[in-house]
Amino acid sequence: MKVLLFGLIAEKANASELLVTAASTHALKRSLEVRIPGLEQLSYALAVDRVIVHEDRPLTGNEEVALLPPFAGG
Amino acid sequence: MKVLLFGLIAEKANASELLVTAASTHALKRSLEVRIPGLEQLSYALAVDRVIVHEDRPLTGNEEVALLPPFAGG
Amino acid sequence: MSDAKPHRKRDIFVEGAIPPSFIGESIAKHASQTAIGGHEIFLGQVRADRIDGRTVEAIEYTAYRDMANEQMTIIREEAFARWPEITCLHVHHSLGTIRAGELCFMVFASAPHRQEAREAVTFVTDEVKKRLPIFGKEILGDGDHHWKANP
Amino acid sequence: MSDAKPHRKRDIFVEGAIPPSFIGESIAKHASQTAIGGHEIFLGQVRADRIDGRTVEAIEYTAYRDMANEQMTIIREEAFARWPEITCLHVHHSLGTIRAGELCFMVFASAPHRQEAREAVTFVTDEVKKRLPIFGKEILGDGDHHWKANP
Repeated sequence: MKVLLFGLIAEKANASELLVTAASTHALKRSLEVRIPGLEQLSYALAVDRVIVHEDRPLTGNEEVALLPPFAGG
Repeated sequence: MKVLLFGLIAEKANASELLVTAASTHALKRSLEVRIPGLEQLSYALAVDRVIVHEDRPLTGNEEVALLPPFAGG
Repeated sequence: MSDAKPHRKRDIFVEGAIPPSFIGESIAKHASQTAIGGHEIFLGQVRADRIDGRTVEAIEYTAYRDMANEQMTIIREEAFARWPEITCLHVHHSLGTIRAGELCFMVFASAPHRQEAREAVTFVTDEVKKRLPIFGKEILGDGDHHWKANP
Repeated sequence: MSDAKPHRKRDIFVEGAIPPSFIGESIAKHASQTAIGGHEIFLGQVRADRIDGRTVEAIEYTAYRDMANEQMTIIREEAFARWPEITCLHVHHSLGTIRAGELCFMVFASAPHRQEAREAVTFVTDEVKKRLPIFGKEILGDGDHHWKANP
């Protein structure tokens, strides 16, 4: 599935999206923490279909998934 | 002394100032309540030199005195 | 910024309504002050209230101008003492006939952070309504009038 | 007023800084709404903060635009539910490079009475900062950068 990256995370990954295969949100995080250097040390949130998800949740591959570094609006 | 009148009080007195002789603020109020019809029934404040005065205070006649109906700014 | 000095004598009153473009121009003047992080603005607009079945078409404002400006200086000093981070505080009030839908009052504070600016605007707005000798004659549709009184 | 309807889909983002004249024009559009008694406006201005001895010259804003607009719709609905008297609520945020001294954020509420407008602006400002996925890259004088994070 396609994962959207923003801000500091896009900078660290040197990409604004990545293609990742994962069956759940926690599996996705583990996979991304391997692929993006320094992600594990960052404070970030995972959004599934534009809503932040904290718990582990199955993924079908059709969701819109995004990695969000700290917000800075305003 | 000259007494400045504003708003509703100026309207009731049909004047924006009155000349009154009084030795104290309470005496001034009594005198004005005789001269301005309906003043006694109104909520109003007396300002001496642009500061509201509640207590009885002697007047020399050199003060700037004003009768103030309720405020409506903003 | 001259307006950061609480002691200068100034006149808050303007003849007629405050034009919306004046607010835009006031905002634009702060672009060189790069320590500012937030502006808070309150604008009072004349409301077409219903009074005994009649509609307020305009408010005719008068003031005891010298006393109002002296009270404003005191309120300004209190605001700068309570929120010392404020960089600017601008207050204007209309005199004369202001029609429903027009602006009659502006309180505008700027500060590095939004909380100080917001609290200062709230305080100044409330105190102006309470302490400034400004009088408002509401002109009703039938030619009658009603004297406004703040709560 | 279309902006009183909380359910319409809208985009809060504008490319570049918000021009001060835009605020004046927004205010002017409310003159026909004679039930309004007060407007409260918060404006965010990019601050030339010092970071490790270097000065912030600009912030480059990006956003997860679809999610931010969806979150804004939710915040807007919450605001209209809590302050049903509000007649208008306008929110804009900049994208792209905004230099120190320029405006990047506007929250503008109108209501019959000032308290509702003020509380709504405070709520919306705070919630936008907390809940909207907007990212800010602070461009420092020496060419380096720093990623901004709201508290």
